[in-house]
Amino acid sequence: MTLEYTRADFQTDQEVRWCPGCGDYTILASVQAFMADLGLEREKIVFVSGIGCSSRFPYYMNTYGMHSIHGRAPAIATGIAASRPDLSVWVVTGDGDALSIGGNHLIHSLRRNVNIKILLFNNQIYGLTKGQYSPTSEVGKATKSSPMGSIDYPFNPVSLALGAEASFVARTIDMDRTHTTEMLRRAHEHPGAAFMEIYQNCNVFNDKAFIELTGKQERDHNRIFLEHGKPIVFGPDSEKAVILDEGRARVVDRSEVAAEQILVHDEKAEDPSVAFALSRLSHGPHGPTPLGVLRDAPRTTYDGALQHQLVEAQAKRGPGELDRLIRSLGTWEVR
Amino acid sequence: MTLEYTRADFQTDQEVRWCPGCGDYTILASVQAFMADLGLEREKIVFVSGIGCSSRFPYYMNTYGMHSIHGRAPAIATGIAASRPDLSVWVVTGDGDALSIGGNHLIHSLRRNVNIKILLFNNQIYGLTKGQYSPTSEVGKATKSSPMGSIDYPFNPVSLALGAEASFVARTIDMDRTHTTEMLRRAHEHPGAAFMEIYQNCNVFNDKAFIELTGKQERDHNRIFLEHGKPIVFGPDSEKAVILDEGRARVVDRSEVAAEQILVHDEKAEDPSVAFALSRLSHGPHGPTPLGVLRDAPRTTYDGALQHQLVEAQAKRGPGELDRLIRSLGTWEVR
Amino acid sequence: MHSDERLRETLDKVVIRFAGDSGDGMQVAGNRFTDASASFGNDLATLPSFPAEIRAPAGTLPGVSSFQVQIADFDILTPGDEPDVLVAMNPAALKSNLHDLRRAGTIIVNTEAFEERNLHKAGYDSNPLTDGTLDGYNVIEVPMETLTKEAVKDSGVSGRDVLRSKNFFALGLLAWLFNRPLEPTLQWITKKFGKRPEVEAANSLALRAGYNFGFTTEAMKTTYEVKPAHLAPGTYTNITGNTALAWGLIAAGQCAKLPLFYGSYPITPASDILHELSRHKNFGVRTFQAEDEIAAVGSAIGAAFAGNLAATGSSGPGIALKSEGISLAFMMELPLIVVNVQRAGPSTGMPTKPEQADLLFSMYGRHGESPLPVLAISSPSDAFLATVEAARIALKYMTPVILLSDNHIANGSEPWRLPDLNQLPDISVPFAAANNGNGPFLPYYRDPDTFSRPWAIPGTPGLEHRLGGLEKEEVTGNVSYDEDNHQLMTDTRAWKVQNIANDIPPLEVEADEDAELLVIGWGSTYGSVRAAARRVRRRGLPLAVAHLRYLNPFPINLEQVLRSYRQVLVPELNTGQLSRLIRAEYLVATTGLNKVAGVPFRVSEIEDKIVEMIGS
Amino acid sequence: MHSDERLRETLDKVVIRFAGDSGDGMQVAGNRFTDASASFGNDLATLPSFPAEIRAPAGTLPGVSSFQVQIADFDILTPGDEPDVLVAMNPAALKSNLHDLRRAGTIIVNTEAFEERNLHKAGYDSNPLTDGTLDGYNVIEVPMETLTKEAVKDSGVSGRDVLRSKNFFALGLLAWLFNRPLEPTLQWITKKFGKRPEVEAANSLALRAGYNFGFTTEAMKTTYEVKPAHLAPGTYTNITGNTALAWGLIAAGQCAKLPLFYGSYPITPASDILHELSRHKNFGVRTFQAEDEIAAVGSAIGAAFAGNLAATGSSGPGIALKSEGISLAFMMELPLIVVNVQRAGPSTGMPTKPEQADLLFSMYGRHGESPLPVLAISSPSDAFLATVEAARIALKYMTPVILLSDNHIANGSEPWRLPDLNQLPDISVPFAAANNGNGPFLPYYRDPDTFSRPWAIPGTPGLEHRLGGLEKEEVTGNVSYDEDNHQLMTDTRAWKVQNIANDIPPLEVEADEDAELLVIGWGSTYGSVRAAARRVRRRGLPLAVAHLRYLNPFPINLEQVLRSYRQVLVPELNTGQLSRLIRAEYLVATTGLNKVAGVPFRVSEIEDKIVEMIGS
Ligand SMILES: Cc1ncc(C[n+]2csc(CCOP(=O)(O)OP(=O)(O)O)c2C)c(N)n1
Ligand SMILES: Cc1ncc(C[n+]2csc(CCOP(=O)(O)OP(=O)(O)O)c2C)c(N)n1
Ligand code: SF4
Ligand code: SF4
Ligand SMILES: [Mg+2]
Ligand SMILES: [Mg+2]
Repeated sequence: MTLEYTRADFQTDQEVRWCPGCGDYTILASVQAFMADLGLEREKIVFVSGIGCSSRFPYYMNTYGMHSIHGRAPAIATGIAASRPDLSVWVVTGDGDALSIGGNHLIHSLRRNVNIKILLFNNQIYGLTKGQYSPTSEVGKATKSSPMGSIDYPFNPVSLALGAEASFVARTIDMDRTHTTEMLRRAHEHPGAAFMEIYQNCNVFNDKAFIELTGKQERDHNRIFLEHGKPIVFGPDSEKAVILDEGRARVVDRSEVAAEQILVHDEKAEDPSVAFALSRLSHGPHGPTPLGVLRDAPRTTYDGALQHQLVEAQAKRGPGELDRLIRSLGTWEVR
Repeated sequence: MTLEYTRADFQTDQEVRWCPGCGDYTILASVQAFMADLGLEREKIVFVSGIGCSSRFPYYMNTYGMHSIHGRAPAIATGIAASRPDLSVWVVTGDGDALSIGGNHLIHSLRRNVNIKILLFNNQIYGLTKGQYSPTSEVGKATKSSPMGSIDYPFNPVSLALGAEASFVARTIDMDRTHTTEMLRRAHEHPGAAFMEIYQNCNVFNDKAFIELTGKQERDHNRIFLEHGKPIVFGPDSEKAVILDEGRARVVDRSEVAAEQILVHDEKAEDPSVAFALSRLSHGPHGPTPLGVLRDAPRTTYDGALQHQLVEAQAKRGPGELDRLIRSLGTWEVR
Repeated sequence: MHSDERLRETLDKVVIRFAGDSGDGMQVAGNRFTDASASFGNDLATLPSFPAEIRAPAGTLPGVSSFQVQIADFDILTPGDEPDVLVAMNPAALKSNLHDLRRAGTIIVNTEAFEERNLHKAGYDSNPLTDGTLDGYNVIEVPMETLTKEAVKDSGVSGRDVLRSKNFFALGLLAWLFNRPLEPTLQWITKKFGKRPEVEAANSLALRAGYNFGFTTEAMKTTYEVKPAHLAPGTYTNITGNTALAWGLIAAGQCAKLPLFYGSYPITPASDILHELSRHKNFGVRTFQAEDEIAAVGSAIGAAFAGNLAATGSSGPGIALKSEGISLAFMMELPLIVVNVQRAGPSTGMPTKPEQADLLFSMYGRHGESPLPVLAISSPSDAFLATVEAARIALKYMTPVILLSDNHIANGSEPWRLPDLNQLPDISVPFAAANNGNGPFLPYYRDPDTFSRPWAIPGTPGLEHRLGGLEKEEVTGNVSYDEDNHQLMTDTRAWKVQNIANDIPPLEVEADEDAELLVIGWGSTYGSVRAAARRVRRRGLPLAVAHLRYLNPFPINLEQVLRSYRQVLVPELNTGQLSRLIRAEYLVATTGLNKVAGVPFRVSEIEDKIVEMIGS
Repeated sequence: MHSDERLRETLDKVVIRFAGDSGDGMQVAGNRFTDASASFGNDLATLPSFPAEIRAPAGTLPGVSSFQVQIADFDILTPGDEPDVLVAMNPAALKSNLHDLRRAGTIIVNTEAFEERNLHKAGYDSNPLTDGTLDGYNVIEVPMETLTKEAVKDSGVSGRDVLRSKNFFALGLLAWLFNRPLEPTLQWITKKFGKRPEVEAANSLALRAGYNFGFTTEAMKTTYEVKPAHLAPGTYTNITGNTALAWGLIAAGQCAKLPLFYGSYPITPASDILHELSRHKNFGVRTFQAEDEIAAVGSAIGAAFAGNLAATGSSGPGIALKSEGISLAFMMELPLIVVNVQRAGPSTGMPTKPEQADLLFSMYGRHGESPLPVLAISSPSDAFLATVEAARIALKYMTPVILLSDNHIANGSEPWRLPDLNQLPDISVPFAAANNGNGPFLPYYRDPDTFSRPWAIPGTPGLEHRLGGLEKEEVTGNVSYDEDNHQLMTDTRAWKVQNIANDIPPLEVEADEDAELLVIGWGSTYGSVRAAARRVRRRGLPLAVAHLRYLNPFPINLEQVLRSYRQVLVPELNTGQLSRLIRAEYLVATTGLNKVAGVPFRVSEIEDKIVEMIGS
């Protein structure tokens, strides 16, 4: 059933409490508008988050929701999705929440391919705890807990997700509401776990971390929008291209290479190798950075398989009967 | 200082308690012999493990050791390595210990590049708890906890490690002591975190999981030994080769391709894309499976960087003086 | 078959322990003996003892596996303190079990295992069969390997596999010695090995050969008989605590008309609950083997939010990891059953051994003020109804509930008189269906009686709401940092749990008229306490006995009960945790009988203590 | 500068609260006022209050940030119950703080913030400045924005940034009102903003303008003076609990002659310890920001094994996650300091609010029998020595130690008389250097006095050994499943901790001769309890007061102290946790004064309770 909703239907009576200028506002607007547009019954939608600025999100979504504990949202969402295939389950998380304390649940929910949609708001900082470096902060970053610069080499969330057998991986950026909306739709349509990294500006503790992708000057030079079946070209005049060079993705001047040499994006590839190679184009992000759906290769979902086993078990053995169960180990009578 | 040791010097007075025929015995023998050969002072070596059959390992190594708690060995080893750069710190762990409960510490120690050597005994089962499926068990595996077959899609540990920014990734197999020894040496020589997957047969709960790599019939057809700088060929008569086909690794008949088409293994590549592509050749393992060093690309180590900051801080500000410290916020006198 | 003219002595009870190498099939032998005795009509109780978590090399002390069973013609309460009969399949089995045997007890030894190598592995310098070690015992030497080989030679089984049947040889011998019927075992063999006829044949042949060996040899002068017990009429099955608990969860799901969700990560000794539940998908049971205990409790919280009867189970180290999640469920006031099958701690401790040292941890193992209902199971068969009761409380009061079991209950077994399923309570609670407010739904608008908040599950139109771990405003459930609200919510949550005292039965006391001593226990000490009490009474000493199912809140009459006796004895397999709770709550002096040795109380330990106290 | 001829009243103490939007710089203003008062010689205590964890929109109630300081001419103990003066920078600040102000108190308002939009955001229907809300208060209306703009117009700062200096305007006004010198603040401004001369100029100009505004306007009839306090002679600094604790760790490392390792994961309100320590790498301090709290405690365990003074810190939810690791450290008997900066729970609770609800969690928050020493810090400056003492116990007894702080201590500040560093104890313990056995090294061969096991660190030849979480055999440390050994080790571990009672000072009691009531507290209630006691004594009522630094083991004289009084009052910011411990341990009746509202006690609450009890 598709319903007529407006964005307001997805707003709650709770005052939105992020710093003025925070990228979270933009993402919230995109998600609310997307949901209104999608027309899924509001009561069938669940937003689960952990702890962090980003994780306040559920309070502002007029759906079912849970602002849980730090890092555990994917595990909680797994319990919901595995037992309620009728629901649309979304996880909102941050780079600390998902990649630091919650890293294990993230990679396991991806490999299991549980039908949850994970929105990782990556601001490359711990916002809520007032600005320590995170697992996506760049080496050398000076923060409260790293006054001499961070010495932790950061994750590339897309690489990590691909290494963890994710069946859907996408990346977008807070400011680009159209693209964000498109990615949300794609995540929604993908059956199974969808991992979506959203670059999100924290203007208080890590302002302009994504300036290369958002700055008026830089952005057109650095946003590589991937489109399935299309050669990967970018730049203000589409003058740049991506090729595979001995298995590695490389940015070249389009003029330097033959048209056939340009990598044609295949998000459906079962083998994630090329998606992985693309993810290595940029770390941080610095310079040209792929945005869009890197991978969308459906396979059996966890909840689907579980449901299937329940049905099969019932078909084979009939619905469970308690009376038979408690006698199943053999009985004797005392008179 | 290199010392003269024999294998016996690394044995303890504790009776080794694995099931007869367990692959752990072979690995233990390889490690003890390797250590004796290496000649590092015994007291400079620390083995840290979690919980599992494999994790009993430290009890049998006459070095410093800790049989810690389930999944946490990489974190504990990080504390040792980060504070004691003079030690050689090894982690012994299982597929449950490292990839299930300990997944988060594993990926973080890899990305940080802490100078620890992680030996993951992968038997694709929970041995100690008597045979439940693990995060590396194949889909459909019937175990005590999955009587209708596991519905969890498994990790490929090498892919996961590469996705987690590992600077050294290798794979070997328990039965091949020579290769295991070589890999141990390489792990030891690599500055920083080394991740080494060892296929290990659990003859009680998951016998013959690696038969394709160990069976007399099959093994030569399926073991792809990687060597740096060499074209990747394998098979009883080296009749098979690996090529890159649009960024994906593919096995071909050597006769079908030109010699230059064969992929030349480059373990030093800074970009892990090709190593990742190689890791996708087999999942499980089934069919031709790469063994050897997939990646050995050193970068700054965590402990090195930390040490550097301590030295730099002292150089800049002099050794800490408590008296100055407690006055550093401004003082006043009361008389 | 019937016995020959040798002496046939009637006993009221006997304790038998099968001991051998982990590969010797002692658990099977013990279980078969148990089942045969059960269907014969004895009362019984069993205590298996596995080697510690890791497999030990064959023939060594850590490799010994044993199974103890007590059978009796009256209702017994424990697997017995001291075996009357020990079956020792090898030197290690003899060595590690001999000290438990009663004086002048019977030992059946597999003589052929007593050769040099095995003696050495067991740490014997000389052969105990010949060096006088066994003087004073009634030793029956049996060359079991030769006899088994001989017996099965036509079965089709060959090579080393032949010896695998020797546990059935031993079992046959015991069957003869105790006049047990062979049929149930033969049937079981057919059922179990029917698909491998040679194995079926070998085991059957060995069983009969053992029986016949007893019949024909002169080794034993007497056979024994334990008559059927006068148990309450009904249908019985023999059940372990883990199985009963798993079935209790399934039953609770049915009583609550909810699908069951069990999120868990394997751990000794709780794994079997996961195993058992995973076999019953046709009941709509969903099991989720999580990546760790944090995810296990997380998944269960999600499932509870989504409208399942949600449970999670583990043992000490895993429960520790669940602490933060349980605290979240407590704050969100979601129903959740948390099973803790206690094992000996701290840390990894002794995973295969029982202990009761997680009571205070259950009470206080969470940060902040977070009181939870805590229930304890007292015996294997008790696990079924105790679990249903835990579910009832969780659902009615919208709260996590801690359900305590332990290694002794989990793996021990006893006959269970099957309950009348029609008598199981209806524990269903309606989901919220209509908005209870004028504006948005009010998730913390409480029921005036139970103080429970409504359970509105996703999919219900108009009741969209958000829960979370931050302090909630009363009624609305919005985030609140208000001082008075925090005080109110803290008090309300505490009061809600305290109020459950009005919804549970008062503590029953089995008291003699002039009793001055109360013995009060909880959990798996039930059997040994009752058995000790029986013995004390047989001595003509008066006492009162009570057993707590509810550790939080306590039954409302507990204080009055405690104050009715001059002395209060609290036997516990810990350093005095229930004692501390009682003392803190009521300022009543208690005497602890405490043991932290990874083994249950011997009945005599409790008996002696009671007698000592009454005498004093 | 000196005051004009208007009234100059001398006060013995005054409580001032600065309140404004989080962006208004109230913490800076408060801290500057504090420092100026400190260097003037007043005693003081502060209580900052931050908005809840998330940034709230400007002008709203949740966005209010405040800073309270009490200054006095005698030694005070708390930041005060009721402010005498409230600086309210906007309507939200007024609304959320007005109810705390003492009757007829002074309110300094920034009138220009009281316009429609802000009033609405704060939830005011009409303007409180004009609708009578403030009747009975002494309201001083200041058009702070215009005045600040005017003042800084030549500074070089322009646009919206101009208004950023208005906190200095307010501060200048307060400086005039309380006759505080401007110099310390001016110096601080130069030091802090020297690199941005226009900001330096703006802030200095605003400060002076505020002062001059007071001087020239007719708004205030009286100025006040709080004379220097007669504090013990010495050098003082103003310090928060988190900083003192961090310094205490550094000091402990030096006293122990060990490098310090601190493994932690950020969490409110413990993060600042990590921040502070990470700044002092020149002391050889290694900080490790772990991926989670489990890794944090894990890394610290590794560091302890490797021979560091190892510590880990967190707050409730994070401590819950550390539970399993602490249990391992307990079993391996490694020295480890576990800092718990308590915040209001359960679950995420109210992260920025104080509470004392983790005492029982500290005692029993681990599976199995795992008693640990527990120490509590009683005030910000106390954190320094308390931490050194925690380290002493950890090292001497080879055990994890729980060190309790809370939000109130962590962020509150007070003057700290710098200790004589030469008087700090030598807490070093020698590493094991020689083999203590004939065969392999014996890691559980204990010291006969302390029952500590030897600390042999990697790198020491010949002492190679393995530790782990399985039960250990006494002496050898080998894995053991032996019954008697488990009992022995359980008892030994308990005894080792219990024995620390002989190595700590007896509880000091400040008792009046005919006192019949004992007030006993722990942790951050120290100040309010003492202040209440003072007031009660001023009424001529006798009482006894004691404060526990050691919660486990208790000081040996505690029982005798408790039994010396007819009544025992235990004020706690929880539902009665210390009470439960005392009752369970000694069967002594206690009366609890309990508050779980996320705020400290008001002195008057304790005073009233004492008076009520004495009267009864
Ligand atoms: C168990 C636990 N540990 C630590 C914290 C403190 N904490 C809350 S959010 C957070 C990190 C937030 O960073 P991120 O996930 O990137 O979210 P952001 O605020 O940047 O959106 C931390 C460390 C906590 N709430 N719970
Ligand atoms: C916190 C915790 N959870 C669960 C367990 C139980 N447990 C011990 S080992 C293990 C899995 C072992 O599997 P693996 O790491 O693959 O080791 P293997 O035995 O196969 O070598 C589990 C689940 C435990 N000891 N601690
Ligand atoms: S701290 Fe950063 S991420 Fe958090 S609300 Fe403010 S701007 Fe957004
Ligand atoms: S259970 Fe498997 S892994 Fe464990 S010791 Fe036995 S054979 Fe080895
Ligand atoms: Mg972030
Ligand atoms: Mg394994």
